[in-house]
Amino acid sequence: MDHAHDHHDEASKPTDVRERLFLPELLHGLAISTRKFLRNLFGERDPNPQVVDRTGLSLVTTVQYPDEKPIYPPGYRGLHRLVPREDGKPRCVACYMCATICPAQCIYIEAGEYSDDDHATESRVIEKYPTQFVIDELRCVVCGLCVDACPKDAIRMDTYKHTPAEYTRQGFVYDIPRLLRGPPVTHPSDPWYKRGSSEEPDHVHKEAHTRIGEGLVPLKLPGGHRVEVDTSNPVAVTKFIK
Amino acid sequence: MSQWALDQLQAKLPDALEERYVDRAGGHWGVVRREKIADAAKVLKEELDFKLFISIDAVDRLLLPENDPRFEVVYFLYSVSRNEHVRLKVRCSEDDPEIPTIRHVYQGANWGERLTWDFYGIRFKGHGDLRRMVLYEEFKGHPLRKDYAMRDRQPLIPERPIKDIFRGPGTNGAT
Amino acid sequence: MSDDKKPTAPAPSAAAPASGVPATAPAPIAGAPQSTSKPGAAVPPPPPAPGAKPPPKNPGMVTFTVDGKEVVAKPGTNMIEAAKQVGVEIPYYCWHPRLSIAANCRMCLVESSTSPKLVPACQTAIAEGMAIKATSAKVQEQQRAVMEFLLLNHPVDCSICDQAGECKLQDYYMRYDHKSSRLERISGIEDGPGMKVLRNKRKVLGPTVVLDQERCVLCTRCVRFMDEVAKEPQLGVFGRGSHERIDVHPQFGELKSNYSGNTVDICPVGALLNRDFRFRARAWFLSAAPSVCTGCSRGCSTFADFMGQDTYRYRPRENEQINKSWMCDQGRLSYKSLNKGRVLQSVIGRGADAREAGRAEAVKYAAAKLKPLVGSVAVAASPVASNEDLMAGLTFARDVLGAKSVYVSGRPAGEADHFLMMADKNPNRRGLESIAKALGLNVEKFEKLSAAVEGGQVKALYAIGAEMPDAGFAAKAATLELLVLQATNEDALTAQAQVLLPASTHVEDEGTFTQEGGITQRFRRAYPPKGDAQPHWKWAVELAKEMGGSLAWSSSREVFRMVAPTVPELASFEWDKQAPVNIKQGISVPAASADGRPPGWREFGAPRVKGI
Amino acid sequence: MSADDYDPSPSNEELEAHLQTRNMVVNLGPSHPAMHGTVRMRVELDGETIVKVDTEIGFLHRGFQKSCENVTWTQCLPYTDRLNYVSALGNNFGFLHAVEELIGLEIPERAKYIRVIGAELHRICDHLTATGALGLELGAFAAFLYGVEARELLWDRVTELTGARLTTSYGRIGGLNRDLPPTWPALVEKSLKKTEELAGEVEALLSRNRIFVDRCRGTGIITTQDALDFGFTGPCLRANGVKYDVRKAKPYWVYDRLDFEVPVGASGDNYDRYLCRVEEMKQSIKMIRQCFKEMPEGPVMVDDWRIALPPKQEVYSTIEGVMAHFKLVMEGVQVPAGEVYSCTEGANGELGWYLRSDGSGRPYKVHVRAPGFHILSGVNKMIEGRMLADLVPTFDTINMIGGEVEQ
Amino acid sequence: MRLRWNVIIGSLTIIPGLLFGGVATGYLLGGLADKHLFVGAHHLVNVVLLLLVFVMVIATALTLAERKWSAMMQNRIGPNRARLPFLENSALSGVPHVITDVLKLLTKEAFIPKDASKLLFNLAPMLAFAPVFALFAIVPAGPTVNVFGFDIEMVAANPDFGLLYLFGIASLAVYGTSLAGWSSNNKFALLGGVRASSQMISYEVALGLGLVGMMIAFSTVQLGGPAGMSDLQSHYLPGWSTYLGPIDVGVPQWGFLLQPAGFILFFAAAFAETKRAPFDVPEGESEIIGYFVEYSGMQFGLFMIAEFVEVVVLSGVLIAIFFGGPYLPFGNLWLKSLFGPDWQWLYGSILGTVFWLKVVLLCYLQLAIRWTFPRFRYDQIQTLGWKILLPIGLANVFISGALILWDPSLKALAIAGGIEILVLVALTLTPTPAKSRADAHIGHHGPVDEHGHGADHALPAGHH
Repeated sequence: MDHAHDHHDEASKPTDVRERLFLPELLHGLAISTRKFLRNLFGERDPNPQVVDRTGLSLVTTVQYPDEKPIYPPGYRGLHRLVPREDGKPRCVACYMCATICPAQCIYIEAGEYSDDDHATESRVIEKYPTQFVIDELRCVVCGLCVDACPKDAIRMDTYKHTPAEYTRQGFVYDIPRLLRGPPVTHPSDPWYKRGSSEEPDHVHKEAHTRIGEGLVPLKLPGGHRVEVDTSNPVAVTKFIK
Repeated sequence: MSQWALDQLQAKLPDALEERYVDRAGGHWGVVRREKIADAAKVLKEELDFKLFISIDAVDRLLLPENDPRFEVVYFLYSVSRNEHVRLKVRCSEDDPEIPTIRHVYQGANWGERLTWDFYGIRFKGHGDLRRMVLYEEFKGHPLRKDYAMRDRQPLIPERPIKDIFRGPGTNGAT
Repeated sequence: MSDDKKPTAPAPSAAAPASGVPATAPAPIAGAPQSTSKPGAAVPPPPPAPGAKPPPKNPGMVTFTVDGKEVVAKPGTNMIEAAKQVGVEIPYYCWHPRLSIAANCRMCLVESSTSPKLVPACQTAIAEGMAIKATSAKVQEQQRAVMEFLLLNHPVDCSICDQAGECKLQDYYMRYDHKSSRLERISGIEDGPGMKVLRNKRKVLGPTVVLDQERCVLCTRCVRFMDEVAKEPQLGVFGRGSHERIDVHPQFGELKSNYSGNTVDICPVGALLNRDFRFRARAWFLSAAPSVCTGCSRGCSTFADFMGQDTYRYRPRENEQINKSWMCDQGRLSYKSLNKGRVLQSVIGRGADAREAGRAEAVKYAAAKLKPLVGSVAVAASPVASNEDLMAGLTFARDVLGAKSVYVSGRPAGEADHFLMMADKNPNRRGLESIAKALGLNVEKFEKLSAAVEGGQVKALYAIGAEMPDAGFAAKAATLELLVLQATNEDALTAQAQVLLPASTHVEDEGTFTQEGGITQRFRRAYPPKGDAQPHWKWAVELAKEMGGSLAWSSSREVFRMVAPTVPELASFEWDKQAPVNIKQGISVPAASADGRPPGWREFGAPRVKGI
Repeated sequence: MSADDYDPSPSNEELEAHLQTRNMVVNLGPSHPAMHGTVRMRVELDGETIVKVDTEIGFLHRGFQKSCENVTWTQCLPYTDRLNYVSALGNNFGFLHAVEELIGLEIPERAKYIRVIGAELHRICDHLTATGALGLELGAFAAFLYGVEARELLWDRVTELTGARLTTSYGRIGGLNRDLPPTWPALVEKSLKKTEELAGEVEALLSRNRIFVDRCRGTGIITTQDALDFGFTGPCLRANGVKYDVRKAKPYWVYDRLDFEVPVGASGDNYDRYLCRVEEMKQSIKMIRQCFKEMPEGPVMVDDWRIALPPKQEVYSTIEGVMAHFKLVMEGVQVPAGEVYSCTEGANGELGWYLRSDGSGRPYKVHVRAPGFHILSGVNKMIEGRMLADLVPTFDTINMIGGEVEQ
Repeated sequence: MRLRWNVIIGSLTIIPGLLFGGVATGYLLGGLADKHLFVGAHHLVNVVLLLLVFVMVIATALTLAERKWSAMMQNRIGPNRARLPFLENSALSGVPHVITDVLKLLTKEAFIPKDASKLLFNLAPMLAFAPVFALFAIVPAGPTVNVFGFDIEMVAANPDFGLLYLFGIASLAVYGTSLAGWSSNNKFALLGGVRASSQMISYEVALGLGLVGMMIAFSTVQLGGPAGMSDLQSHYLPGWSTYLGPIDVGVPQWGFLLQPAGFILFFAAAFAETKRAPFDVPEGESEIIGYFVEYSGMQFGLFMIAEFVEVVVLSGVLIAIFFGGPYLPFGNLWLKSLFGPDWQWLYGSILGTVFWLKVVLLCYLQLAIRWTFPRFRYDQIQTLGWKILLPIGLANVFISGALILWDPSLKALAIAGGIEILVLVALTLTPTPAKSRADAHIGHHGPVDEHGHGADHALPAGHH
C-alpha cells in the first residue's frame, strides 16, 4: 500500500506519510465536500439577503438575484437620478460640474435660461436650467465623482438599483424624463427661499438710502418654519468631517 | 534615502554622474551620463548590492519649462540588504533618442525598455529585441509623447498573414 | 482667466540683473543672498538722507526691490507690471493697464518702505530704492481680509455664472484666502444661507450686456471704459454703502454702444455678461486660438474661443497698433457666420440638376468644364479670403485659366464709427490688391464684371469667395454658362453656381490678412475644417492639378513662403514669428479635444427635451 | 514533479533521429481560460515540454498613463481602481499616498487606519482569488468557490465602506471620501471569521493534497537571482526567501505600529508562493483586527480647501465653499511642481508610483510600477523547459492580473 | 436547524421506488418474454431495460446531478432557472434543465472546422460513445430468480469470458478520443487526443492487474451467473457466518474486503480510463480544453453523455466485482426466504434496487472526486500508472496469490485486506499536524536591513 515513490529530490520531498500516501488527504477532501453536500442537501436555506448573517444548516450563500434582492448599503452607487425640486423640476442649474469631473465624459448638458414670463418664482430666481441633461450609462464608470462635484445636490446615485439592460445602445442614453425621479430634496440654502425673483426686492430699493442692512429679507420658508432636508433616503454625498 | 548609493557611485565611477539633486519628498536623484548608464547599473548591482530591479520609464519634458534635452529616462533600483531605493535619470534629446541598454545587467529591464520604446520612441542600444510591448508593430508614433494628441486616430491596417506552423489532417503539415 | 497683459518693459533692462547672476545650474536655492544683503534689509544699508534723493543705480531707470528681488524699470512704470517682471504677482481687480487708476478694490495693497501703511500697488509710483513686500504676512492678511469683504455680499452663484472658470474672485480666493465663510447664518438654520444684501440679479442693460448687481465688486472698470475709451459715458455708480451699484444713467435708458461688449471682457467678476454668450458654454471648456476679426477692414486681433468644431465667441487680443485691448460689438458677433449657414458639401450642377458630390468628383467636374474655356474665364476674388488663399487662387487663375485681370468682389461697404469700426467690411482688400498687382493681374472693379455679365461678354466665372457687393448680381449670374464658386457661406449666389466648392473659414486654417493700415497679421488654426470644406488655396491647387497645371503646395505656410517674396508688401513679413504660439487650452482638454467632441457627446444624438 | 522527468537521453535522440519532427507552436490566449486577463503566450512545444515562450501583452491596454495625464489628479482615481481590479483599494490608496507625498501632506490618523484596513481587506481578497483560482485551474473547483465565497463576503463589506464592490473610488487626496459606516467593524469581524473558516477549508483541500503538492512543488521555479533581476516583489519574491516587504522595509500609514509577520518561503516554486499567500491572509486578518482596536476617532479628511472638497453644506450655502469647490473640480488639486517615487505594498508586491507634476491640476506623468508586469516578464524563465500543464499553476501563483500588467 | 423534509422523504421514497419499479418491470417482462417468446428472450428485454433505460436515464440524470450536486458541495444552489410550461413557479430541483440541455444540444449548429477530416470527425463521437455503452452488457444488475417458471438473469449477456469482454471493449473507446483529437485540425485537440490515447492505453495494464487478484480469488472471469463474481460475493467467508434469529449474518466475501488494494488500483485505473478528474488531462479545460474542443451540438453531446455513461458503467462494474453486486452484506438468504416461489421476482427486485442504489452512491463518489480534487499533470499520470500502480498491482497479485494458495478459504486474504483498510482509516482519522512550508521561515521579518540578509543567501531552489 505504500504509494510513496521517491521521485523528488530531498528538498522537495513530501514531508508526511499521509501526504505521500495520496489517499488520506484525498479522503479528507472528500469529507469536506460531502459534509457540505449533506448539509446543503438536507438543510433549509436561509434567504436572508445579508449573506453574512445567514444561519442554519445550509451553507448556501447564493442570492437569487431577481427573486431575492441584496440590500445595498447606504451610500451605494447605483443608477443616477436627477433630484427634483418640490415643484417637480430638476434642481440642476446646468453648471457643468458633473460633466467636468466625469472621467468617462458620459454627461452631456445644454443650458437654457428661464424666461422672464416664467411664473414659478423658483425658476426666476435660478435663471439657468438644463435644456438637455443626458447621461450615457454605458459610458459611465460609476465612480460617483459627479455626485461629489454637484454644488446643488441635483444629481445623486441613491436609486439603489443598477442600470437595467436594454436592447439598443441608445436605450442607455438617459435624458431628463428618465433621470428625473425619486423624492424631491430641498435645502434651506436654496436660493428661492431667500428671494422671490431675481429682481431687487422693492423695499430694499426704497430703504437703500435710509438704512443700511434693511435689505436683509427674512427667509420665506414653506409652512413658516425651517425646512427639513429630506432624510428618507440617505444623502449619498460626500460626508466630510471638518 | 539613496544618498549613500549615489556617493558610492560617484566614488567608483567619477564621471558617471552629471547632476545630483533632491526631490520634494526627499528622494535623491542622480542624473547619469548617457553613455555611462550601463556601467552605473553594473556597479550598482554588483558592487553596491542593488540587486532588485524596480522599474524603468521615461518622461517627455516637451511641455515643461526646462525641456532640453527632451527625454528623461528614469531608473529605479532597490537594495534589499540596505533597504534603499536608488533613483537614476538619463537624458537624451529628441534627435538622438538612443540610450545604452541595461538588459544585460538586469533581465527585468527587457520589458521596461521595450515599453519605453513603445511609448516614447527611445531606442536602447544593444537591446536586441526591441519590439513594441503593448501596442502593435504597425502603430504610428509613440503615444506617451506629449505631442501625440489624446485622441489621435491610427490608420486601419490590413490583417497580418499568420503562417500556421503545423496543421492537422487538412493540409498535411507544410504550408 | 482674462489676462490683462501689456507689452512688458524692454528686454535689456530685465536682462541686466540676470546677467550679473552666474548661472548656477544645480544650486538648491537659486542665489537668494546674492542680490540683497540680509533679510532685514527692508531699508537699504545707507539710509537715504531726508530730502536728498539717492543717486539712481541705473541711470534713466528706477531701481527698487520687490520681495527682495531687484527690479529695474522705466520711471512711470506701474508697480504691478514692474513686479511682474521678476515673477511677483500682485493681485488686483480694479486696475487695468489701459484705464485710469481708481484704486478702489484694495486688493493690490502691498507693504512699502516708504509708507507706514499698506499702499495700493496700482496707484503708488515707484521710487528709487523703494522696497516692496508683496507677500509678507501683513500683506497676506490684508489680501485675505479684502477677499472676505468682497465675498461678503457675493451671491452663491458660481453654478450659474458664466464667469466661473475665468473669474478673478475664484482665482484669488484660492490663492489668497481659501478659508471658510464666517458669515452668520439665519438663526436656527445652521446650514441655511447667510444674510446677504439683495440686489437686482438680472438687469438687462442693453442689447449686448446683462448685469448682475449682486455679483459686482464695484471696481468701476466698466464705467471707466465707457467714459475713457468708448467715450460714451452711459454707465455710472449709484447708491451708497452696501447699496452701491452699477447702472445705466437714466437718460440713456439702456446701454447702447457698439463697444459695450468690452465691459464684459474687462469685468473681473461675473457681473457683466454677454447676452449672446450667456449660458452657451462654460469658460473652462473653451480653447482659444489667436485669430483676426473679419468684420471690417480694421482687422482687430482676437482670440477665437472654440470647443469642438464650433466657435463660441471672439475676444479682443492685445494689439498695440490696431485695436489695443478692444473690439466692437459688430465684429464680436461676426463669429456666427463661422458656425451657421456654411457651405459644407460640393455641389455639381445648377437648379434642378444640382447634386452633392465628393471633393474629387467636384474638382474633376469643374476642371472638365473649365478646360475648354481657358482664356475666356473671368476671375473674381473676394477680399474676405486670406492672403494665402488669394495667392494660390490668383496664381491658378493666371497660370492655368489664363486670366489677365481680377475682379474684386467682397462685402458691400457699411457704416463706420468714431473708434474702431471701418466702412469697408472686407478684412483683406489691401492684401488682395497687392497680390494681384504682384502677380501681374489687373485689378478691376466689380461693377465692370457685373456689367460684362449682364452684357454677355463674360460667359464663365471663377470666383474665390461668394461675397458680392452687388445684391442683384446673383440674378445676373444665372445667365452665366459656367460659374465655379468657392464659398464659405450660403447666399444667393451659391445657388447659381455650377460647381460649388465649400471653402473653409479663417479659423479652420492658418494664414494672414493685411488690414487697411497695411499691417499684416497672422491667424492660427483653431480646429479642422467642417464637413467637406477646405481652404481656397487647396481648391486652387487641386483644380490646377486636375487641369494640368503645377501648384505643388501642401500648406498655407508653403503658399506664403513661395509667393510672398514676389509681393513687395508681404515680402518682409516673418510668417513663422507672428501671432502667439500658445493656444490656450480649455481646462478640460479631453472634453473639447482633437476630434472635436464636447463632453458627453454621442454620435447618434440624444432626444431633445423641451419645456421641462 | 520536476522537469527532470522529461530528460531525453541520448538513446531517445537516436531513436528519433530518423523521424522528421518539428516543434509545435500553439497560441495560449489571448482568449484562453488560463490566461488571466487577456495575455497571449506563443508557446513552442516539444511534445508536452515547453521549449520557448513568448509572452505578448497589450490586449487589455487601456492607455492608463495617457489617460491620467489628461485628467485631474482626482479623476485618476477611477483609473487606478482598474489596475489590479481584485484589490482596487490597495491601488487607490497607493496612488493617493504617492500624490500626498508629492504634496507633502499628512493625512489624519483615522484615515491612515482606514486605509490600512481597506488595503488589507483587499489583499485578502486578492490572495483568496489567487489561491482559489489556483485550485480551480488545477481542477479543484470547490476550493475556488470557497475562496470566492469568502471574497464575496469581504466585497460586501467593501461595498458598505465605499459604495461599490469592485471599482471603489474611495480615497481622496488628503484622506477618504467618507467615514466608516457605524456598524461596519462588527460586520467585518463576522466576515473575517467566516473567511478564516473558508480559507481553512481551501487549505485543507489543497495544501496537503498529494496531487496538488505534486503539481505545485518544484514547478514554476525561479532562482532568487533571477527573481531579483526581473523585479519580482511581494509574495513571489518572498517565496524565494527574500524578506522584502514595503510594509516592513519602509513603513507607511500605520504599519509600523502593527504587529505582523512577513512569511517567506525557500524554494521559489509555486507551492511556496501559494503558502506565502495563505499565510499572508492570516497576517492581514490579524492586522485588520488590530486596526479596529487601535483606531482613533477623528476626521478622515484634511481640512484644507485647496486639497479637499469643502463640506457639502458649505458648498450649498456659502460663496467661499462653492468657489473652492469649483476651482477644485475645474482645475483639480494644484499639486506643486516636482517629482516623486513612492511605493506601497500592493497585493502582488511593490506598487510604485513615479509621479511628476508641472504645478497644474493635472499630472504631467504618472508611471505606475505594477508588480504584476515585472513578474509576468519573468514567466518564461519559470516555465521554459517545463511542461505545458505547469504554465497553469504558475500563472495562478504569480496572480497575473491583466489590468495591472497592461495598464 | 430546519431540515428540508421534502427532500429527505423524497429521496428516501421516490428514488428507491422508481428503481424498484424499473427492476420489477424488468423481471416480469423478462418472465413474460421467456414464457411467450422463447427461453432466453429475457436477455433482449434486459438489453432494452438495462442499457437503454437504466443506464441512459441515470446517465442523463447525472448531467443534472453533476451540476446540482457540485453546487451542493460548493455552497451554491445550482441550476434552477429552467421551468416547465405549466409549472412556472417551481424549479423542480432543476430537472427541466435536462430537457433544455437536450433541446439546446440538438438545435445547435454542428460545426465542422475547415480542413478537418470530415468522415473521421463525424465518426469519432460515435466511436467514443458506442463502446462504453456496450460495456454494461455483462454487468449483472440483480440476482437470477425464477419468474413464471423461468430463470431470469438480470444481465444483458453473460459470456464466460466476462471480464475479458470488459477489457476488450473498454480499449476500443480510445479510438473515439484520439480520432476526435486528430481529425479536428486543432492543435489543442490534437494534444488532447494524444494525451487521451496514451493515458488510456497505459492504464489498461493497471486496470487488468487490479482485477487479477479477484480472478484468482474466485477462479473465474465471469461476472454474472451462479459462478460469476457477482453471485459469489453473496457468500460468506466459510465459517465466519451465523444466524441472528432468522437473519443470516457474517463476513461476506466482497471484493472490497478481499482486495482493497486491488479495488483502489482498479478504481484509479478505471477513473483514468473514463478521463474524469483527477485524470482529465485530455480535457484539461484550463490547459488545452481537450480533444473535443471543435465539437458542438449533439456531437459534443455524445462525448458528454459517453462520459456519464462511463460513470454509470464504472459504478456498475465496481459494484459487481467489489461491492457484492446486488447483494446486501448480510441477510440475503433470509430475504430470499421471505418470498414464496411465485414471488421470487419481488426478492430479485429488492436486490436489483439495492444494486442501483449502490450505483447511485458510487456515482456520487465519482462526482465528489471530480469536484474536489485537482488534476494530475500528464507526466504524473504516466508516473502513477507505470511507476506506482503497476508495481503495486504486481505485488498485490503476488501476495494475494500466495495468500490464496496458503489458505484457499480466502480468510487470510480477508484478514490482510482488513488490515490494509484499518491502516488507511487510522491514517485518515489521526489529526493533521499544523504544517506549511512557509511556517519554518516565519519570524524572519522586521526591518530587512537589521538582518542584513542579502538576497543571495536564499536557496537556488529547483535546480537539481
